[in-house]
Amino acid sequence: MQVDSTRLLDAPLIEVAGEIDHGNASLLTAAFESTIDEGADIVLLDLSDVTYLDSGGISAILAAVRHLRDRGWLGAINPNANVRRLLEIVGLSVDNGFRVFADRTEAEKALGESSES
Amino acid sequence: MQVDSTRLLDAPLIEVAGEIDHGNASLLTAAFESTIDEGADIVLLDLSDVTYLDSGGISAILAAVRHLRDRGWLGAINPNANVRRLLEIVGLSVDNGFRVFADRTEAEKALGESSES
Amino acid sequence: MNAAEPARCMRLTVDAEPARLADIRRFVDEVGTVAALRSERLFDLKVAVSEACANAVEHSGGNHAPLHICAWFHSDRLIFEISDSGDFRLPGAERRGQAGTRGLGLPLMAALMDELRIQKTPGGGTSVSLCVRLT
Amino acid sequence: MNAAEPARCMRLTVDAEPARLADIRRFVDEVGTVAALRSERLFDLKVAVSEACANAVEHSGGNHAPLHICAWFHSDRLIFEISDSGDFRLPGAERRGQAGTRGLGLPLMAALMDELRIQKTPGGGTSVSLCVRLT
Ligand SMILES: Nc1ncnc2c1ncn2[C@@H]1O[C@H](COP(=O)(O)OP(=O)(O)O)[C@@H](O)[C@H]1O
Ligand SMILES: Nc1ncnc2c1ncn2[C@@H]1O[C@H](COP(=O)(O)OP(=O)(O)O)[C@@H](O)[C@H]1O
Repeated sequence: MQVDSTRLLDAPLIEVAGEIDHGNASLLTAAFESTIDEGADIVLLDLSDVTYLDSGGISAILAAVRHLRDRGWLGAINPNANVRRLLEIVGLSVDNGFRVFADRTEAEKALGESSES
Repeated sequence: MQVDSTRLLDAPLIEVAGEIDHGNASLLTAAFESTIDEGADIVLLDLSDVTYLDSGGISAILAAVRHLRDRGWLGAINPNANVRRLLEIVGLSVDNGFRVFADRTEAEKALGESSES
Repeated sequence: MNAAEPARCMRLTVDAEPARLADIRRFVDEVGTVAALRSERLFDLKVAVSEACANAVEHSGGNHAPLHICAWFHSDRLIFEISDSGDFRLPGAERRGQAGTRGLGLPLMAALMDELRIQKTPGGGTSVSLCVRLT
Repeated sequence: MNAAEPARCMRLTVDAEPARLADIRRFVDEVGTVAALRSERLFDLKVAVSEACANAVEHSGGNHAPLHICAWFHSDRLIFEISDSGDFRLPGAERRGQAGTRGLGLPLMAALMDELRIQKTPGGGTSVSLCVRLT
Protein backbone atom coordinates (compact mmCIF):
# COMPACT_ATOMS: atom_id res chain seq x y z
CA MET A 1 0.00 0.00 0.00
CA GLN A 2 1.11 3.55 -0.75
CA VAL A 3 -0.32 6.67 0.92
CA ASP A 4 0.22 10.21 -0.46
CA SER A 5 -1.09 13.46 0.94
CA THR A 6 -1.93 16.29 -1.48
CA ARG A 7 -4.79 18.79 -1.92
CA LEU A 8 -7.88 19.22 -4.08
CA LEU A 9 -8.92 22.90 -4.06
CA ASP A 10 -8.80 23.79 -0.37
CA ALA A 11 -9.25 20.29 0.98
CA PRO A 12 -6.61 17.77 2.00
CA LEU A 13 -6.67 14.77 -0.33
CA ILE A 14 -5.25 11.42 0.71
CA GLU A 15 -4.41 9.15 -2.22
CA VAL A 16 -4.07 5.46 -1.46
CA ALA A 17 -2.96 2.73 -3.83
CA GLY A 18 -2.91 -1.01 -3.28
CA GLU A 19 -4.43 -3.18 -0.57
CA ILE A 20 -5.47 -1.72 2.80
CA ASP A 21 -5.52 -4.37 5.52
CA HIS A 22 -4.99 -4.93 9.25
CA GLY A 23 -1.25 -5.04 8.63
CA ASN A 24 -0.88 -1.56 7.12
CA ALA A 25 -4.01 0.44 8.03
CA SER A 26 -2.02 2.36 10.65
CA LEU A 27 -0.47 4.33 7.75
CA LEU A 28 -3.93 5.46 6.71
CA THR A 29 -4.82 6.32 10.32
CA ALA A 30 -1.66 8.43 10.57
CA ALA A 31 -2.54 10.29 7.33
CA PHE A 32 -6.05 11.03 8.61
CA GLU A 33 -4.78 12.16 11.99
CA SER A 34 -2.30 14.65 10.58
CA THR A 35 -4.92 16.29 8.30
CA ILE A 36 -7.45 16.39 11.14
CA ASP A 37 -4.86 17.77 13.56
CA GLU A 38 -4.24 20.58 11.06
CA GLY A 39 -7.89 21.51 11.52
CA ALA A 40 -9.46 20.21 8.31
CA ASP A 41 -13.26 19.96 8.36
CA ILE A 42 -13.47 18.15 5.04
CA VAL A 43 -11.04 15.42 4.05
CA LEU A 44 -10.95 13.59 0.72
CA LEU A 45 -9.77 10.03 0.21
CA ASP A 46 -9.03 8.89 -3.34
CA LEU A 47 -9.69 5.15 -3.49
CA SER A 48 -9.32 4.79 -7.30
CA ASP A 49 -6.28 2.55 -6.99
CA VAL A 50 -7.38 0.64 -3.90
CA THR A 51 -7.94 -2.99 -4.86
CA TYR A 52 -8.74 -4.35 -1.40
CA LEU A 53 -10.03 -3.10 1.93
CA ASP A 54 -10.90 -4.94 5.15
CA SER A 55 -12.01 -3.92 8.64
CA GLY A 56 -8.48 -2.70 9.39
CA GLY A 57 -8.99 0.05 6.81
CA ILE A 58 -12.68 0.44 7.60
CA SER A 59 -11.81 1.15 11.25
CA ALA A 60 -9.40 3.87 10.13
CA ILE A 61 -12.15 5.40 7.97
CA LEU A 62 -14.74 5.13 10.76
CA ALA A 63 -12.43 6.88 13.21
CA ALA A 64 -11.89 9.75 10.74
CA VAL A 65 -15.64 10.01 10.06
CA ARG A 66 -16.32 10.17 13.79
CA HIS A 67 -13.90 13.09 14.18
CA LEU A 68 -15.26 14.98 11.18
CA ARG A 69 -18.99 14.28 11.53
CA ASP A 70 -19.92 17.29 13.66
CA ARG A 71 -18.08 19.85 11.57
CA GLY A 72 -17.69 18.39 8.07
CA TRP A 73 -17.30 15.10 6.25
CA LEU A 74 -14.99 12.55 4.72
CA GLY A 75 -15.38 12.14 0.96
CA ALA A 76 -14.33 8.88 -0.71
CA ILE A 77 -13.52 9.23 -4.40
CA ASN A 78 -14.03 6.47 -6.95
CA PRO A 79 -14.01 3.28 -4.86
CA ASN A 80 -14.24 0.18 -7.05
CA ALA A 81 -17.51 -1.79 -6.98
CA ASN A 82 -16.35 -4.22 -4.30
CA VAL A 83 -14.91 -1.57 -2.03
CA ARG A 84 -18.05 0.54 -2.44
CA ARG A 85 -20.24 -2.44 -1.58
CA LEU A 86 -18.20 -3.08 1.57
CA LEU A 87 -18.54 0.57 2.64
CA GLU A 88 -22.30 0.16 2.20
CA ILE A 89 -22.42 -3.08 4.21
CA VAL A 90 -20.73 -1.46 7.20
CA GLY A 91 -23.31 1.34 7.07
CA LEU A 92 -21.09 4.19 5.90
CA SER A 93 -23.33 5.03 2.94
CA VAL A 94 -26.02 6.23 5.35
CA ASP A 95 -23.61 8.04 7.69
CA ASN A 96 -23.96 11.82 7.39
CA GLY A 97 -20.23 12.27 7.99
CA PHE A 98 -19.37 10.27 4.88
CA ARG A 99 -19.86 10.81 1.14
CA VAL A 100 -18.92 8.90 -1.98
CA PHE A 101 -17.99 10.61 -5.26
CA ALA A 102 -17.64 9.01 -8.68
CA ASP A 103 -14.61 11.16 -9.52
CA ARG A 104 -12.62 14.27 -8.55
CA THR A 105 -14.90 16.55 -10.57
CA GLU A 106 -17.88 15.48 -8.44
CA ALA A 107 -15.81 15.98 -5.28
CA GLU A 108 -14.76 19.46 -6.42
CA LYS A 109 -18.39 20.37 -6.98
CA ALA A 110 -19.28 19.27 -3.45
CA LEU A 111 -16.35 21.25 -2.02
CA GLY A 112 -17.63 24.34 -3.84
CA GLU A 113 -21.14 23.85 -2.42
CA SER A 114 -19.79 23.31 1.10
CA SER A 115 -17.72 26.52 1.01
CA GLU A 116 -20.70 28.56 -0.28
CA SER A 117 -22.93 27.53 2.61
CA MET B 1 -36.74 -7.91 38.12
CA GLN B 2 -36.93 -5.44 40.98
CA VAL B 3 -34.60 -2.46 41.47
CA ASP B 4 -34.34 -0.50 44.74
CA SER B 5 -32.10 2.45 45.52
CA THR B 6 -30.82 2.88 49.07
CA ARG B 7 -27.46 3.74 50.70
CA LEU B 8 -24.58 1.97 52.40
CA LEU B 9 -22.63 4.44 54.55
CA ASP B 10 -22.16 7.41 52.19
CA ALA B 11 -22.50 5.49 48.93
CA PRO B 12 -25.60 4.91 46.84
CA LEU B 13 -26.53 1.22 46.85
CA ILE B 14 -28.65 -0.30 44.10
CA GLU B 15 -30.34 -3.54 45.10
CA VAL B 16 -31.54 -5.77 42.28
CA ALA B 17 -33.54 -8.98 42.57
CA GLY B 18 -34.47 -11.44 39.87
CA GLU B 19 -33.32 -11.79 36.27
CA ILE B 20 -31.63 -8.93 34.43
CA ASP B 21 -32.00 -9.28 30.66
CA HIS B 22 -32.32 -7.27 27.44
CA GLY B 23 -36.00 -6.74 28.16
CA ASN B 24 -35.61 -4.98 31.51
CA ALA B 25 -31.99 -3.75 31.74
CA SER B 26 -33.15 -0.19 31.03
CA LEU B 27 -34.43 -0.08 34.65
CA LEU B 28 -30.90 -0.76 35.86
CA THR B 29 -29.48 1.85 33.46
CA ALA B 30 -31.95 4.41 34.84
CA ALA B 31 -30.94 3.61 38.42
CA PHE B 32 -27.25 4.02 37.57
CA GLU B 33 -27.87 7.26 35.71
CA SER B 34 -29.75 8.91 38.54
CA THR B 35 -27.02 8.08 41.11
CA ILE B 36 -24.29 9.21 38.72
CA ASP B 37 -26.19 12.41 37.87
CA GLU B 38 -26.30 13.14 41.59
CA GLY B 39 -22.51 13.17 41.49
CA ALA B 40 -21.65 9.84 43.11
CA ASP B 41 -18.05 8.69 42.59
CA ILE B 42 -18.63 5.28 44.09
CA VAL B 43 -21.75 3.24 43.42
CA LEU B 44 -22.62 -0.14 44.94
CA LEU B 45 -24.71 -2.81 43.27
CA ASP B 46 -26.05 -5.63 45.43
CA LEU B 47 -26.39 -8.70 43.22
CA SER B 48 -27.20 -11.19 46.04
CA ASP B 49 -30.66 -11.88 44.67
CA VAL B 50 -29.81 -11.73 40.97
CA THR B 51 -30.28 -15.19 39.46
CA TYR B 52 -29.55 -14.30 35.84
CA LEU B 53 -27.68 -11.67 33.87
CA ASP B 54 -27.02 -11.31 30.13
CA SER B 55 -25.36 -8.71 27.91
CA GLY B 56 -28.36 -6.41 28.36
CA GLY B 57 -27.41 -6.07 32.04
CA ILE B 58 -23.69 -6.25 31.35
CA SER B 59 -24.00 -3.28 28.97
CA ALA B 60 -25.72 -1.29 31.72
CA ILE B 61 -22.89 -2.17 34.12
CA LEU B 62 -20.20 -1.34 31.54
CA ALA B 63 -21.75 2.07 30.87
CA ALA B 64 -21.77 2.85 34.61
CA VAL B 65 -18.17 1.67 34.99
CA ARG B 66 -17.12 3.88 32.08
CA HIS B 67 -18.65 6.92 33.76
CA LEU B 68 -17.13 6.17 37.16
CA ARG B 69 -13.69 4.87 36.13
CA ASP B 70 -11.81 8.19 36.20
CA ARG B 71 -13.14 9.32 39.58
CA GLY B 72 -14.21 6.20 41.47
CA TRP B 73 -15.59 2.72 40.96
CA LEU B 74 -18.62 0.48 40.81
CA GLY B 75 -18.69 -2.23 43.46
CA ALA B 76 -20.71 -5.41 42.90
CA ILE B 77 -21.74 -7.18 46.08
CA ASN B 78 -22.19 -10.94 46.37
CA PRO B 79 -22.84 -12.05 42.78
CA ASN B 80 -23.62 -15.78 42.59
CA ALA B 81 -20.97 -18.05 41.06
CA ASN B 82 -22.47 -17.95 37.56
CA VAL B 83 -22.95 -14.19 37.52
CA ARG B 84 -19.44 -13.67 38.85
CA ARG B 85 -18.01 -15.95 36.16
CA LEU B 86 -19.84 -13.97 33.45
CA LEU B 87 -18.47 -10.68 34.81
CA GLU B 88 -15.00 -12.23 34.59
CA ILE B 89 -15.53 -13.47 31.02
CA VAL B 90 -16.46 -9.99 29.80
CA GLY B 91 -13.27 -8.64 31.37
CA LEU B 92 -14.79 -6.66 34.25
CA SER B 93 -12.68 -8.40 36.87
CA VAL B 94 -9.57 -6.72 35.46
CA ASP B 95 -11.21 -3.32 34.96
CA ASN B 96 -9.93 -0.76 37.48
CA GLY B 97 -13.34 0.90 37.60
CA PHE B 98 -14.99 -2.26 38.90
CA ARG B 99 -14.71 -4.26 42.13
CA VAL B 100 -16.41 -7.36 43.51
CA PHE B 101 -17.16 -7.83 47.21
CA ALA B 102 -18.24 -11.03 48.94
CA ASP B 103 -20.67 -9.13 51.18
CA ARG B 104 -21.68 -5.69 52.51
CA THR B 105 -19.08 -5.79 55.27
CA GLU B 106 -16.31 -6.08 52.69
CA ALA B 107 -17.87 -3.26 50.67
CA GLU B 108 -18.07 -1.05 53.78
CA LYS B 109 -14.41 -1.67 54.48
CA ALA B 110 -13.50 -0.57 50.93
CA LEU B 111 -15.67 2.55 51.29
CA GLY B 112 -13.82 3.41 54.48
CA GLU B 113 -10.46 3.00 52.75
CA SER B 114 -11.56 5.09 49.77
CA SER B 115 -12.74 7.97 51.98
CA GLU B 116 -9.46 7.96 53.95
CA SER B 117 -7.30 8.37 50.85
CA MET C 1 -25.43 -32.47 12.03
CA ASN C 2 -24.60 -36.08 11.35
CA ALA C 3 -27.07 -37.70 8.95
CA ALA C 4 -26.52 -41.15 10.49
CA GLU C 5 -27.91 -40.01 13.84
CA PRO C 6 -31.53 -38.86 13.87
CA ALA C 7 -31.96 -36.40 16.72
CA ARG C 8 -34.91 -35.80 18.99
CA CYS C 9 -36.01 -32.19 19.26
CA MET C 10 -38.09 -29.80 21.40
CA ARG C 11 -39.53 -26.67 19.83
CA LEU C 12 -40.76 -23.26 20.94
CA THR C 13 -42.25 -20.55 18.75
CA VAL C 14 -42.82 -17.12 20.30
CA ASP C 15 -43.49 -13.58 19.12
CA ALA C 16 -40.22 -11.74 18.59
CA GLU C 17 -40.51 -9.39 21.59
CA PRO C 18 -38.07 -8.59 24.42
CA ALA C 19 -40.76 -9.46 26.97
CA ARG C 20 -40.67 -13.09 25.76
CA LEU C 21 -37.01 -13.60 26.68
CA ALA C 22 -38.03 -14.83 30.14
CA ASP C 23 -40.31 -17.49 28.56
CA ILE C 24 -37.45 -18.53 26.32
CA ARG C 25 -35.21 -19.02 29.37
CA ARG C 26 -37.85 -21.23 31.01
CA PHE C 27 -37.78 -23.32 27.82
CA VAL C 28 -33.97 -23.59 28.07
CA ASP C 29 -34.42 -24.69 31.70
CA GLU C 30 -36.77 -27.48 30.56
CA VAL C 31 -34.43 -28.63 27.82
CA GLY C 32 -31.46 -28.49 30.18
CA THR C 33 -33.29 -30.69 32.69
CA VAL C 34 -34.08 -33.26 29.99
CA ALA C 35 -30.43 -33.21 28.86
CA ALA C 36 -29.20 -33.34 32.48
CA LEU C 37 -26.92 -30.33 32.03
CA ARG C 38 -24.81 -29.14 34.95
CA SER C 39 -26.19 -25.89 36.38
CA GLU C 40 -23.10 -23.97 35.24
CA ARG C 41 -23.47 -25.12 31.64
CA LEU C 42 -27.21 -24.43 31.78
CA PHE C 43 -26.47 -20.84 32.80
CA ASP C 44 -24.02 -20.43 29.87
CA LEU C 45 -26.61 -21.85 27.50
CA LYS C 46 -29.32 -19.54 28.84
CA VAL C 47 -27.10 -16.52 28.28
CA ALA C 48 -26.10 -17.63 24.76
CA VAL C 49 -29.72 -18.41 23.76
CA SER C 50 -30.84 -15.06 25.20
CA GLU C 51 -28.19 -13.20 23.20
CA ALA C 52 -29.20 -14.96 19.99
CA CYS C 53 -32.90 -14.30 20.65
CA ALA C 54 -32.32 -10.66 21.65
CA ASN C 55 -30.53 -10.16 18.32
CA ALA C 56 -33.30 -11.91 16.43
CA VAL C 57 -35.90 -9.76 18.20
CA GLU C 58 -33.96 -6.60 17.37
CA HIS C 59 -33.30 -7.45 13.74
CA SER C 60 -36.28 -9.52 12.65
CA GLY C 61 -37.84 -6.25 11.61
CA GLY C 62 -41.54 -7.03 11.33
CA ASN C 63 -43.65 -6.55 14.45
CA HIS C 64 -44.46 -9.74 16.25
CA ALA C 65 -42.68 -11.83 13.62
CA PRO C 66 -42.43 -15.36 14.96
CA LEU C 67 -39.15 -16.53 16.43
CA HIS C 68 -38.45 -20.25 16.10
CA ILE C 69 -36.32 -22.01 18.68
CA CYS C 70 -35.46 -25.64 18.36
CA ALA C 71 -33.38 -27.77 20.72
CA TRP C 72 -31.81 -30.84 19.09
CA PHE C 73 -30.74 -33.69 21.35
CA HIS C 74 -27.76 -35.64 20.04
CA SER C 75 -25.99 -38.38 21.99
CA ASP C 76 -22.86 -36.27 22.43
CA ARG C 77 -24.20 -32.70 22.16
CA LEU C 78 -27.15 -30.37 22.52
CA ILE C 79 -27.84 -27.84 19.78
CA PHE C 80 -30.12 -24.81 20.01
CA GLU C 81 -31.19 -23.34 16.71
CA ILE C 82 -32.73 -19.85 16.68
CA SER C 83 -34.27 -18.79 13.35
CA ASP C 84 -35.63 -15.40 12.41
CA SER C 85 -36.82 -13.90 9.15
CA GLY C 86 -34.45 -10.91 9.00
CA ASP C 87 -31.19 -10.68 7.06
CA PHE C 88 -27.94 -10.51 8.99
CA ARG C 89 -26.88 -6.86 9.00
CA LEU C 90 -24.10 -4.76 10.44
CA PRO C 91 -24.77 -2.29 13.24
CA GLY C 92 -25.60 1.22 12.02
CA ALA C 93 -23.73 4.38 12.93
CA GLU C 94 -26.02 5.12 15.93
CA ARG C 95 -25.23 1.70 17.39
CA ARG C 96 -21.51 2.04 16.82
CA GLY C 97 -21.64 5.29 18.77
CA GLN C 98 -22.57 3.49 22.00
CA ALA C 99 -18.93 3.15 22.87
CA GLY C 100 -17.99 -0.21 24.20
CA THR C 101 -21.34 -1.27 25.60
CA ARG C 102 -22.68 -2.96 22.48
CA GLY C 103 -21.36 -5.77 20.36
CA LEU C 104 -21.00 -8.20 23.26
CA GLY C 105 -23.54 -10.72 22.00
CA LEU C 106 -21.61 -12.56 19.29
CA PRO C 107 -18.30 -12.72 21.22
CA LEU C 108 -20.19 -13.91 24.31
CA MET C 109 -21.98 -16.67 22.37
CA ALA C 110 -18.67 -17.79 20.86
CA ALA C 111 -16.89 -17.68 24.23
CA LEU C 112 -19.61 -19.54 26.17
CA MET C 113 -20.53 -22.22 23.63
CA ASP C 114 -18.50 -25.10 22.22
CA GLU C 115 -19.67 -24.05 18.80
CA LEU C 116 -21.49 -21.05 17.33
CA ARG C 117 -22.86 -21.16 13.81
CA ILE C 118 -24.54 -18.32 11.91
CA GLN C 119 -26.23 -19.25 8.65
CA LYS C 120 -28.13 -17.29 6.06
CA THR C 121 -31.40 -19.02 5.36
CA PRO C 122 -31.84 -19.32 1.59
CA GLY C 123 -34.73 -17.01 0.79
CA GLY C 124 -33.90 -14.55 3.59
CA GLY C 125 -33.53 -14.85 7.33
CA THR C 126 -30.82 -15.79 9.78
CA SER C 127 -30.34 -18.99 11.73
CA VAL C 128 -28.02 -19.15 14.73
CA SER C 129 -26.94 -22.51 16.17
CA LEU C 130 -25.46 -22.91 19.63
CA CYS C 131 -23.78 -26.16 20.52
CA VAL C 132 -22.90 -27.57 23.94
CA ARG C 133 -20.91 -30.80 24.12
CA LEU C 134 -22.40 -33.32 26.55
CA THR C 135 -19.29 -35.43 26.97
CA MET D 1 -19.42 -31.47 6.54
CA ASN D 2 -21.24 -34.38 4.99
CA ALA D 3 -19.50 -37.66 5.68
CA ALA D 4 -20.76 -39.16 2.41
CA GLU D 5 -18.87 -36.64 0.33
CA PRO D 6 -15.09 -36.68 0.66
CA ALA D 7 -13.78 -33.21 -0.06
CA ARG D 8 -10.59 -32.12 -1.76
CA CYS D 9 -8.57 -29.55 0.14
CA MET D 10 -5.78 -26.99 -0.28
CA ARG D 11 -3.72 -25.95 2.73
CA LEU D 12 -1.55 -23.05 3.84
CA THR D 13 0.41 -22.75 7.07
CA VAL D 14 1.95 -19.37 7.88
CA ASP D 15 3.41 -17.61 10.91
CA ALA D 16 0.68 -15.72 12.76
CA GLU D 17 1.82 -12.19 11.81
CA PRO D 18 -0.07 -9.25 10.30
CA ALA D 19 2.52 -9.04 7.50
CA ARG D 20 1.39 -12.47 6.25
CA LEU D 21 -2.19 -11.34 5.55
CA ALA D 22 -1.22 -10.42 1.97
CA ASP D 23 0.15 -13.95 1.37
CA ILE D 24 -3.06 -15.38 2.78
CA ARG D 25 -5.08 -13.30 0.29
CA ARG D 26 -2.96 -14.64 -2.58
CA PHE D 27 -3.85 -18.14 -1.34
CA VAL D 28 -7.56 -17.21 -1.35
CA ASP D 29 -7.10 -15.94 -4.94
CA GLU D 30 -5.65 -19.31 -5.96
CA VAL D 31 -8.45 -21.26 -4.29
CA GLY D 32 -11.06 -18.94 -5.80
CA THR D 33 -9.65 -19.54 -9.28
CA VAL D 34 -9.80 -23.31 -8.79
CA ALA D 35 -13.39 -23.03 -7.53
CA ALA D 36 -14.28 -20.59 -10.36
CA LEU D 37 -15.72 -18.04 -7.92
CA ARG D 38 -17.19 -14.81 -9.32
CA SER D 39 -14.91 -11.85 -8.57
CA GLU D 40 -17.49 -10.33 -6.22
CA ARG D 41 -17.73 -13.48 -4.14
CA LEU D 42 -13.95 -13.83 -4.18
CA PHE D 43 -13.66 -10.33 -2.71
CA ASP D 44 -16.16 -11.19 0.07
CA LEU D 45 -14.24 -14.36 0.83
CA LYS D 46 -10.91 -12.51 0.92
CA VAL D 47 -12.32 -10.02 3.42
CA ALA D 48 -13.87 -12.74 5.61
CA VAL D 49 -10.69 -14.86 5.59
CA SER D 50 -8.62 -11.75 6.39
CA GLU D 51 -10.86 -10.91 9.34
CA ALA D 52 -10.63 -14.44 10.70
CA CYS D 53 -6.85 -14.49 10.25
CA ALA D 54 -6.38 -11.01 11.74
CA ASN D 55 -8.26 -12.22 14.83
CA ALA D 56 -6.22 -15.40 14.98
CA VAL D 57 -3.01 -13.36 14.68
CA GLU D 58 -4.14 -10.99 17.42
CA HIS D 59 -5.31 -13.68 19.82
CA SER D 60 -3.09 -16.69 19.16
CA GLY D 61 -0.85 -15.30 21.85
CA GLY D 62 2.48 -16.99 21.25
CA ASN D 63 4.92 -15.23 18.93
CA HIS D 64 5.05 -16.73 15.46
CA ALA D 65 2.59 -19.45 16.41
CA PRO D 66 1.58 -21.21 13.20
CA LEU D 67 -1.78 -20.36 11.64
CA HIS D 68 -3.42 -23.17 9.69
CA ILE D 69 -5.71 -22.36 6.78
CA CYS D 70 -7.50 -25.06 4.89
CA ALA D 71 -9.85 -24.67 1.92
CA TRP D 72 -12.30 -27.57 1.48
CA PHE D 73 -13.87 -28.04 -1.95
CA HIS D 74 -17.35 -29.54 -1.84
CA SER D 75 -19.58 -29.93 -4.89
CA ASP D 76 -22.00 -27.27 -3.66
CA ARG D 77 -19.83 -25.11 -1.39
CA LEU D 78 -16.36 -23.92 -0.51
CA ILE D 79 -15.27 -23.87 3.13
CA PHE D 80 -12.27 -22.07 4.58
CA GLU D 81 -11.15 -23.25 8.00
CA ILE D 82 -8.78 -21.05 10.01
CA SER D 83 -7.32 -22.66 13.13
CA ASP D 84 -5.22 -21.08 15.81
CA SER D 85 -3.99 -22.25 19.19
CA GLY D 86 -5.49 -19.47 21.34
CA ASP D 87 -8.72 -19.65 23.31
CA PHE D 88 -11.66 -17.51 22.21
CA ARG D 89 -11.73 -14.49 24.53
CA LEU D 90 -13.75 -11.34 24.92
CA PRO D 91 -12.21 -7.95 24.15
CA GLY D 92 -10.63 -6.28 27.18
CA ALA D 93 -11.51 -2.86 28.55
CA GLU D 94 -8.86 -1.09 26.42
CA ARG D 95 -10.37 -2.55 23.26
CA ARG D 96 -13.91 -1.68 24.26
CA GLY D 97 -12.78 1.90 24.69
CA GLN D 98 -12.06 2.28 20.96
CA ALA D 99 -15.58 3.47 20.41
CA GLY D 100 -17.21 2.05 17.36
CA THR D 101 -14.13 1.25 15.35
CA ARG D 102 -13.55 -2.25 16.66
CA GLY D 103 -15.74 -5.30 16.74
CA LEU D 104 -16.48 -5.28 13.01
CA GLY D 105 -14.78 -8.59 12.24
CA LEU D 106 -17.36 -11.12 13.42
CA PRO D 107 -20.42 -9.21 12.10
CA LEU D 108 -18.63 -8.70 8.77
CA MET D 109 -17.81 -12.40 8.47
CA ALA D 110 -21.41 -13.33 9.25
CA ALA D 111 -22.80 -10.73 6.84
CA LEU D 112 -20.50 -11.65 3.93
CA MET D 113 -20.53 -15.44 4.21
CA ASP D 114 -23.34 -17.94 3.74
CA GLU D 115 -22.25 -19.53 6.98
CA LEU D 116 -19.85 -18.66 9.79
CA ARG D 117 -18.88 -21.23 12.37
CA ILE D 118 -16.69 -20.72 15.45
CA GLN D 119 -15.59 -23.83 17.28
CA LYS D 120 -13.50 -24.44 20.34
CA THR D 121 -10.87 -27.01 19.54
CA PRO D 122 -10.86 -29.64 22.30
CA GLY D 123 -7.56 -29.14 24.08
CA GLY D 124 -7.47 -25.37 23.46
CA GLY D 125 -7.56 -23.22 20.35
CA THR D 126 -10.18 -21.73 18.08
CA SER D 127 -11.30 -22.82 14.64
CA VAL D 128 -13.31 -20.51 12.39
CA SER D 129 -15.09 -21.87 9.31
CA LEU D 130 -16.31 -19.66 6.48
CA CYS D 131 -18.69 -21.13 3.93
CA VAL D 132 -19.59 -19.86 0.46
CA ARG D 133 -22.33 -21.67 -1.47
CA LEU D 134 -21.33 -22.45 -5.04
CA THR D 135 -24.84 -23.00 -6.37
N1 LIG E 1 -30.19 -12.29 14.04
C1 LIG E 1 -29.58 -11.23 13.48
N2 LIG E 1 -30.09 -10.64 12.37
C2 LIG E 1 -29.49 -9.58 11.81
N3 LIG E 1 -28.34 -9.02 12.27
C3 LIG E 1 -27.78 -9.55 13.37
C4 LIG E 1 -28.35 -10.67 14.03
N4 LIG E 1 -27.57 -10.98 15.08
C5 LIG E 1 -26.56 -10.08 15.09
N5 LIG E 1 -26.68 -9.20 14.06
C6 LIG E 1 -25.75 -8.09 13.73
O1 LIG E 1 -24.52 -8.30 14.41
C7 LIG E 1 -24.22 -7.17 15.25
C8 LIG E 1 -23.47 -7.61 16.48
O2 LIG E 1 -24.33 -8.36 17.33
P1 LIG E 1 -24.00 -8.48 18.87
O3 LIG E 1 -22.59 -8.94 19.00
O4 LIG E 1 -25.02 -9.31 19.52
O5 LIG E 1 -24.05 -6.98 19.42
P2 LIG E 1 -25.21 -5.90 19.47
O6 LIG E 1 -26.52 -6.60 19.23
O7 LIG E 1 -25.08 -5.32 20.84
O8 LIG E 1 -24.87 -4.88 18.40
C9 LIG E 1 -25.58 -6.55 15.53
O9 LIG E 1 -25.48 -5.18 15.85
C10 LIG E 1 -26.30 -6.76 14.21
O10 LIG E 1 -25.95 -5.76 13.31
N1 LIG F 1 -9.51 -16.34 16.92
C1 LIG F 1 -9.87 -15.73 18.06
N2 LIG F 1 -9.33 -16.09 19.23
C2 LIG F 1 -9.69 -15.50 20.38
N3 LIG F 1 -10.62 -14.49 20.47
C3 LIG F 1 -11.19 -14.08 19.34
C4 LIG F 1 -10.86 -14.66 18.08
N4 LIG F 1 -11.63 -14.03 17.15
C5 LIG F 1 -12.36 -13.11 17.78
N5 LIG F 1 -12.10 -13.12 19.11
C6 LIG F 1 -12.72 -12.25 20.14
O1 LIG F 1 -13.90 -11.67 19.59
C7 LIG F 1 -13.82 -10.24 19.65
C8 LIG F 1 -14.55 -9.62 18.48
O2 LIG F 1 -13.84 -9.88 17.27
P1 LIG F 1 -14.06 -8.93 16.03
O3 LIG F 1 -15.52 -8.85 15.76
O4 LIG F 1 -13.22 -9.43 14.90
O5 LIG F 1 -13.58 -7.50 16.49
P2 LIG F 1 -12.16 -6.95 17.01
O6 LIG F 1 -11.11 -7.97 16.64
O7 LIG F 1 -12.02 -5.65 16.29
O8 LIG F 1 -12.32 -6.77 18.50
C9 LIG F 1 -12.33 -9.95 19.67
O9 LIG F 1 -12.05 -8.70 20.27
C10 LIG F 1 -11.81 -11.09 20.51
O10 LIG F 1 -11.97 -10.81 21.88
